[in-house]
Amino acid sequence: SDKSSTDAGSGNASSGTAGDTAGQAVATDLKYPLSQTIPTLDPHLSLGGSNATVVLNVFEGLFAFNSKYEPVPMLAESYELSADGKTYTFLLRKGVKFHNGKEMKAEDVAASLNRWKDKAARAKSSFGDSQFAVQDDYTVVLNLKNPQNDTLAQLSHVLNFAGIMPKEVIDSAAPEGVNAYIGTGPFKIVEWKKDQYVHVTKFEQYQSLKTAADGFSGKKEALVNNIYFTLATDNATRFSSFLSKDFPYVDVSLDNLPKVQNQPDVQILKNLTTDFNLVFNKKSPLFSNVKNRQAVAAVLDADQILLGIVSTPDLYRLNPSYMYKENSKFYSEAGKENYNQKNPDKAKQLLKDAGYNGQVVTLLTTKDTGNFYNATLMVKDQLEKIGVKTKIDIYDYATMLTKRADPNVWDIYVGPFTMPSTPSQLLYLNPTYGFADDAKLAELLKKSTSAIKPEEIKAANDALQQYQWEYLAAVKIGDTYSYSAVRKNLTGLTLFSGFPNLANTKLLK
Amino acid sequence: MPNEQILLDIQALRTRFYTEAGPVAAVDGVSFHVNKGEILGVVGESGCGKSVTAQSVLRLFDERRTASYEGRISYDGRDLLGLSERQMRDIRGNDISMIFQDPLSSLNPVYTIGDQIAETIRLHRRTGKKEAYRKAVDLLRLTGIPAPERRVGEYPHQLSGGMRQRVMIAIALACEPGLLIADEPTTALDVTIQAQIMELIVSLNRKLGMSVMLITHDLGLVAEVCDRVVVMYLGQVVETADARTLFAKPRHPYTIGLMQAIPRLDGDRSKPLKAVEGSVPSLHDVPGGCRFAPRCAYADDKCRNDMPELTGLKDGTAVRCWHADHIDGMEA
Amino acid sequence: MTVSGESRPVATPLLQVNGLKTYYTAKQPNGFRKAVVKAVDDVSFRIYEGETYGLVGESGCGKSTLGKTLLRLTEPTAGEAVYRERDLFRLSRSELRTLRQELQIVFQDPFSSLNPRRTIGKTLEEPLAIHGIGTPKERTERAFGMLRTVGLPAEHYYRLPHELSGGQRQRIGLGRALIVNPKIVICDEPVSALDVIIQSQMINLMRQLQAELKLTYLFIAHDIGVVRHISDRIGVMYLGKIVEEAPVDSLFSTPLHPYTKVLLSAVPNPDPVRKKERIILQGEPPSPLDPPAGCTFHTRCPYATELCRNTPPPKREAAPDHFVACHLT
Amino acid sequence: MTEIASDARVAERSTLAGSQRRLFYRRLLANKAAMAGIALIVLLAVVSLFAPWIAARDPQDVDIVKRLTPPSPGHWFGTDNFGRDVFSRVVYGTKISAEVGFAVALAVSAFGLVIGLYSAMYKWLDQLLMRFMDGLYAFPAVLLAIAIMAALGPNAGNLIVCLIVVFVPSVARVVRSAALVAREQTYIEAMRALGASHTRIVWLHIMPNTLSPLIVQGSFVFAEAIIVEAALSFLGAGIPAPTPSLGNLLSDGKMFIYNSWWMTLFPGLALMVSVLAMNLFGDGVRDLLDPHTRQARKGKSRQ
Amino acid sequence: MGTYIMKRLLALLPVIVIMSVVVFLIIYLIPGDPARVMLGDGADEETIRQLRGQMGLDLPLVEQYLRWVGGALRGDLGNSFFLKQPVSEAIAEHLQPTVSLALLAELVALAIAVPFGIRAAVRRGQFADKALTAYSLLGITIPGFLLSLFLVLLFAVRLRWLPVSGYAPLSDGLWNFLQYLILPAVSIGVVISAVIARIVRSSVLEVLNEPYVRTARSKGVSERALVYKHVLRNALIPILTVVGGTFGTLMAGAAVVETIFNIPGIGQMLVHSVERRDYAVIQGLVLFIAFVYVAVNLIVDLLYAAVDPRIRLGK
Ligand SMILES: Nc1ncnc2c1ncn2[C@@H]1O[C@H](COP(=O)(O)OP(=O)(O)OP(=O)(O)O)[C@@H](O)[C@H]1O
Ligand SMILES: Nc1ncnc2c1ncn2[C@@H]1O[C@H](COP(=O)(O)OP(=O)(O)OP(=O)(O)O)[C@@H](O)[C@H]1O
Ligand SMILES: [Mg+2]
Ligand SMILES: [Mg+2]
Repeated sequence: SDKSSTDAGSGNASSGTAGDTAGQAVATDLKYPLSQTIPTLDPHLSLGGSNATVVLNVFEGLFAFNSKYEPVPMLAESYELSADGKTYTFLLRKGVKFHNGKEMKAEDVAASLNRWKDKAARAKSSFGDSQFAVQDDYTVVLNLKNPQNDTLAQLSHVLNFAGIMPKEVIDSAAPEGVNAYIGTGPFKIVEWKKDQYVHVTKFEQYQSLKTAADGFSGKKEALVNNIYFTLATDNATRFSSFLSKDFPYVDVSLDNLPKVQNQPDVQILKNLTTDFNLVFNKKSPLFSNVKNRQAVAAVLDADQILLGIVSTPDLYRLNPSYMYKENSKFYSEAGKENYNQKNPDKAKQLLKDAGYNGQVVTLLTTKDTGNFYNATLMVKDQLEKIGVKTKIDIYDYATMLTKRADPNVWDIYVGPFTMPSTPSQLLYLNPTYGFADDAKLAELLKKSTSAIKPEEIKAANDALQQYQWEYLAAVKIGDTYSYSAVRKNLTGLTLFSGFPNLANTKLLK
Repeated sequence: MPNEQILLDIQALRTRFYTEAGPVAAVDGVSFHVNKGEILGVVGESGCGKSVTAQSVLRLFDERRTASYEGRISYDGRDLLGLSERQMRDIRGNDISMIFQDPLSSLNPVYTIGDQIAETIRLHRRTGKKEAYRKAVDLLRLTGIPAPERRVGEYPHQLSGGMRQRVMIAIALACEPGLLIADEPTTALDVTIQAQIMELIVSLNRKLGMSVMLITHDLGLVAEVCDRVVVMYLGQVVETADARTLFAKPRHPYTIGLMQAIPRLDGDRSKPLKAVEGSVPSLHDVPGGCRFAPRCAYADDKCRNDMPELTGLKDGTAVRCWHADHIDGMEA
Repeated sequence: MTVSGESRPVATPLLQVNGLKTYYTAKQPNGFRKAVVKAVDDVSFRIYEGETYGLVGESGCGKSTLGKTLLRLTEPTAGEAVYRERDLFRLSRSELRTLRQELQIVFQDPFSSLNPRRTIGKTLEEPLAIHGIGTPKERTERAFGMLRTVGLPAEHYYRLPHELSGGQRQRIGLGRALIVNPKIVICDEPVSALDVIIQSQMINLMRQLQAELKLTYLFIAHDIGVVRHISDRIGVMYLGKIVEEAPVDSLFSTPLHPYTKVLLSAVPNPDPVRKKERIILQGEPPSPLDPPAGCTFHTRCPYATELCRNTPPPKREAAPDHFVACHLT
Repeated sequence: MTEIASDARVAERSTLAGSQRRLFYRRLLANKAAMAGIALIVLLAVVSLFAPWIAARDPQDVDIVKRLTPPSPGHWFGTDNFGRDVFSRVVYGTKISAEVGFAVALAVSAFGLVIGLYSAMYKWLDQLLMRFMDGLYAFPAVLLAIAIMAALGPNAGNLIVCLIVVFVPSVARVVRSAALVAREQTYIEAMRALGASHTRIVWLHIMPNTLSPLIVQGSFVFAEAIIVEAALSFLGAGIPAPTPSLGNLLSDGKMFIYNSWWMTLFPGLALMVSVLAMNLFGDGVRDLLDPHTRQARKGKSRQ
Repeated sequence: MGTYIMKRLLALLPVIVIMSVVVFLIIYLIPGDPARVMLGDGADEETIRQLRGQMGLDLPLVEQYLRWVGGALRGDLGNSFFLKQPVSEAIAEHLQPTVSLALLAELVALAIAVPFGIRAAVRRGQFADKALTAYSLLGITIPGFLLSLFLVLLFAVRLRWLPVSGYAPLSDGLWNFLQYLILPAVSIGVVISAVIARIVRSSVLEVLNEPYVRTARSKGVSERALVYKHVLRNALIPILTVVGGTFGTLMAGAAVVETIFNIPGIGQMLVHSVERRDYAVIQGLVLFIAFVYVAVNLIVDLLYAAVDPRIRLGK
């Protein structure tokens, strides 16, 4: 809608290019805002948000996403997949140095990935007991029980990131995380002042790929010497700091947008950030009955809910698929007739059939972060319009997490989900998250990940999504964007689902 | 008539307070004078306006908000009511100083007594700190405080009541004032201490020639130390006289009542005390006519309707009573 | 005066106090050691029915403590107080409660001794309510009656204390004590706060009521003139001890203790012609925290000897009914 | 001296009491602050009682199409980001905040009164209770709020419990110190001399003396409870949304403060008015009670 | 004096015992699990269980408490899993910013409140008095975030006089240190000054009626010296009490302002620790706050004695 903003439908947004500024004086230090506290910098435990902002610039995996969510080799030179799709052989790049100066070898990779696989729920459910094994110094082998078409995506995904660390670090790790943060990325950690800032500095011995930079893949060159990831939890403070040129980048709320929108030295970026889903508690008395779930799906008006979340039509899009459109491998429109139905009559009928008689539906949410609450409020409103009694239980984030793990205290949870890239990463298809308990669903999920050929994948994925729209583990609501602002003297910044790739980023004076 | 002898001359002083229920004249047309070197006693029942008169002399009430003064107060020929606040400050503590009834609450609890004495000296005399302190010690010695060098550094609460009152006197004497107003200086003290303090005041009056206006309701005290006496009732002077004359022949019925109310050591115990009946009316509800009429045994219609003036008699006594001539105070 | 000193029958006393001691423990100013204030130290005396026993002494000598101890408002440290054959200090709570009707007190401060928020009527009725005497209507009647007795107009029933003058309040204080028909009234400086005219009214009233109601007073004051006027016998207190005790006339005609002499000479005489010789005491009263050894008065006594400094003087009967504790008499 | 209570004199009773009352009213009327406070409290009471009639719309009615519209005849105070009518939300928010404030002030006064009175009366109890109060006082309110809300469930009732715990220590202290002063008054000793029971002394004679500081402190707690609720709303531990408390409205408004100022301004004003009302009232009460005590003091200095 | 201080500190023991039990019970009551927070949304249940075991959360409550008390008695408040450092060390680190901020805020508050309150008292009922009423009401009601926002926009964004947020320790130079603290100190100071100014007003009014003020006036003391020398010092005790109280409250109560201005202080630490259920830190902080509270009271009492010679400690 506005010319100054760069629409990055792909989930990527970039500011300027690094090339056209040669000759200008550059700053050596950069301050980058963090909006939430960081519990840990252990990449395997990292949960997105502020963690990923730092972690993705310090650690690297065997693969990395490009802007189209395609896994591209990063620390892997190449890989081979056996014909049965069960054995992956990863060849590692040679001469890659850890921040401690040691060269990365297969033993490091195997140790890292085996630990990661145990820590990340999504990896565990994909790989089960399969182990990454050292074949020789530069070769790691993974033997799977079944084919897993999401293997590379899992290795690239930014949450519970499969970063490679030295074996010693892995071996000495405690349950609460590794004791040293040593990766292979273009920046190395100098100091982590808890709850204040993370100071990283250019890693001089970084071995960059020569391929073009794209998303988190390709060439990475540290163009600033120091980055201070600075915690500023207050919206207004972050924004004021941007206005006073303290931060060259900031997330911009709708309310703040006009203040930066037409500034000549500010570029507005629009990032695809999250998709919203309504998750049922399939063990709750009400929503163990699929009819009730269908009733909810029938009444939802996605436009209104999304508008309620972001307050402007510019910042959302409808999307019937559990995957982003950009994710060509898994995007599917199967079952879309059940999306955004806006059909109260049908809903009422379904409720009647299911024997609903005024039980209170508990909506679990938090106001601490994200737009959980806005979305929940809109859903509540729509449910009440068809005569469903509702109650919103708001807790702080920590309490909310614990409550959500308890099947007895909630019915519906509406929340944002960060960048699913394969169906196996959809938390709500997981029995622990919303307590889905359906053999067919599990079967279809398995099929969709074990298919190998693109047509098979497509067919399996269509079937999975079709069934989900009937089983309704969750209801997809839509995708949302957010604005951020970048000073034009900050060039080459790449944002991927809101996470910055600060390599190749240059700050002009 | 300008008189060499007169130090303080109060003419028709009227001090009004702004209260919630309207303005009240706590002092209403008071006239009397203090001669040089004399001790003048001001007596009267509680609430009759003794303290207000005294504080009006120094203009201690806040004229912006609390009170207004009318009439004339001249000190050594200067009209005090016409002075500016700054000029008035030079008078206070310097020409006229005052000591109050309650020695504990009248001293600032957070400063040493030395500080408080020295402060007065330095306000009115150009002296250094050390000098002022030395003077403070001298003053304490003068008032008979033992070991003044040690006491000077102590705080009021460390002293007994009698000593505190001595400190008050030392402060008052700091600048050798011409007039000392002592507002019930011994009421809060024990009889034995009371005697010590009065002894001190009298000796200072003798030694320094300083005039004293002694406010009290203890007629016994007045009889012992005062040269002349002013008797007040409900904001007015009802009688002024030479002390001997007053005690020998009180004229005003109120003065008579006052004298009879005191249990004398030589009085007859078997008879009840002679007490004036009733109590002082409120200032908001002042009787027309003679103010004492409602409680007066001699009152007639004239008394109830017309206010008598303070009239001078031959022996220098002045009385505010229609029946002054035919009342013999000691008859009762 | 109902019963004069001389015509007193040899009857048993109404109240007999023997060896009463009341000590307070106070923290010492500088440290943590507890110090003992001997506020009342071995005091014995008797009060006979219908008489007024006056107690004088300077501030802090223990007069109020003595009064309060008799009423058990302060617990005694030792001694006994026999009232109608019962030791007041050994009564149980409930016995004490009933006996309280017979022993009442009037306080010095007319301003803080009445609850500023309760009307006069309520204040007067309260003692009756506490002891469950009469119906509410009867209590109201008695309150009106008591107002009349103490010489106040009935309209005062509806007033609050701050609407009364000091003298009027003190009458209420007296009324509150009298409404339960006490035998003994302890008057703790009931007129000290009043000015002379009101004071004389009050003294007259108290004497009149004593005659009408057959009261016995323990009258505490520091003004020896007042005490003389109302008392039959007088005790002079100094630093927790009674130093001299005698019928009024005897005490005034022949004071024996030096302190009594000082007290008598300190009273100003309203007669400018007959100025009298004053004994002016030097020095300050000693602290009860640290009383002098020997005779407690020796530090200020003009006649003190070595004996006085070392040995506490015993109490002895110098003349009939005239007791004194001094080595020099 | 022994006048007889004639009927005429007794009849003065009504006129006397009447003139007393008239004097009180005169003083009250002359006290502009107290009058303004009372007027505002009446306004608050009216708003609270008649909220459903004053607010034309349901404060929770979402109309997303009309979101963030500025004040207009249809929506006097504009709408919020969900298209809810800000006027209705402010009306209900004021009602709820006032209710919370009132409930807290009342309960805190009651607890504070009992605790304060009895710790002033008994030394051993004093040690126990005051140490406990010290602990509570030092306890961080945020932690307490999150704990209570999370443990007992997020609702207004539990928030009130939390605020009560937060404020009881300060009120108990005020009552205690007033009671300690009262306890030393001679008339309390007089009551003991008369054989009055402790209960009688505490409740009939000491308690009334603590009332005026208690009222002042209570009105302060009322105001402070509203403010603390607002602060807790920022941390997500206030009255749980979507219930429109003033705190919730303010924390919603913060997100849109530049462009939709009405979302902050009106609840902010409502907050100020509520707090102002109680502060003025408290000050007024103190002033009203003041002349009385001053009179008594002046009298005393006369002795 | 020394014994007095010891005694006061000993009196702290029961408070601490009560607080520690209460805080343990509360932690037991609050849902939420540090392991889950640390490991996040996508965490594996097995890992969560392991981590809980590591954190000692699977032990019975009483045992957890006794362990902790055992440590605390030896001066060991435990370690934070999130901060990866001993709790006492973490508290020490966050102390300087908070104490500096609190001191500066009190300074700002006093600088406003004392002259203002005195003027209002002396000019009772006149303009200054009414202005004070208005000011204090505004100060009490204005939401802290609004004031901070306004100050930041004006002084940091528009005028560029001061940085928006952050903190520099005193070792970085005085101006560096101050520039970060000025705005937050003003935001807090204004609110506190509203409270203090009222106390100043009322206690000065009270003292103005004292007889010794009349004595001073009768000595010829000027109005100014009267108020600043004779009245203020006597009026100081209630003022000190309030200052001490607000100072104690600021220890944990400045969380909002600390967050807005990004000051790594105790308040922010507490909020973060509660958010992520960092039990060791919460317990340590609560104890610490109680201690500070008592210490501040003690200091206030010592100041009482310094201000007023009548007050003797130990009584
Ligand atoms: N500031 C004031 N405002 C209003 N009325 C006052 C003020 N000061 C004194 N009064 C009134 O003026 C009258 C005279 O008071 P004053 O203090 O002069 O009496 P007094 O003769 O000194 O009595 P006492 O012997 O009790 O000291 C009293 O009725 C008193 O109430
Ligand atoms: N509760 C108490 N605790 C400690 N010491 C006390 C207590 N009450 C009184 N005292 C001390 O006991 C001594 C006697 O006090 P008391 O009040 O009996 O004296 P008093 O003769 O009535 O004096 P006054 O004439 O001033 O009323 C004084 O030194 C006083 O300080
Ligand atoms: Mg006077
Ligand atoms: Mg006494």
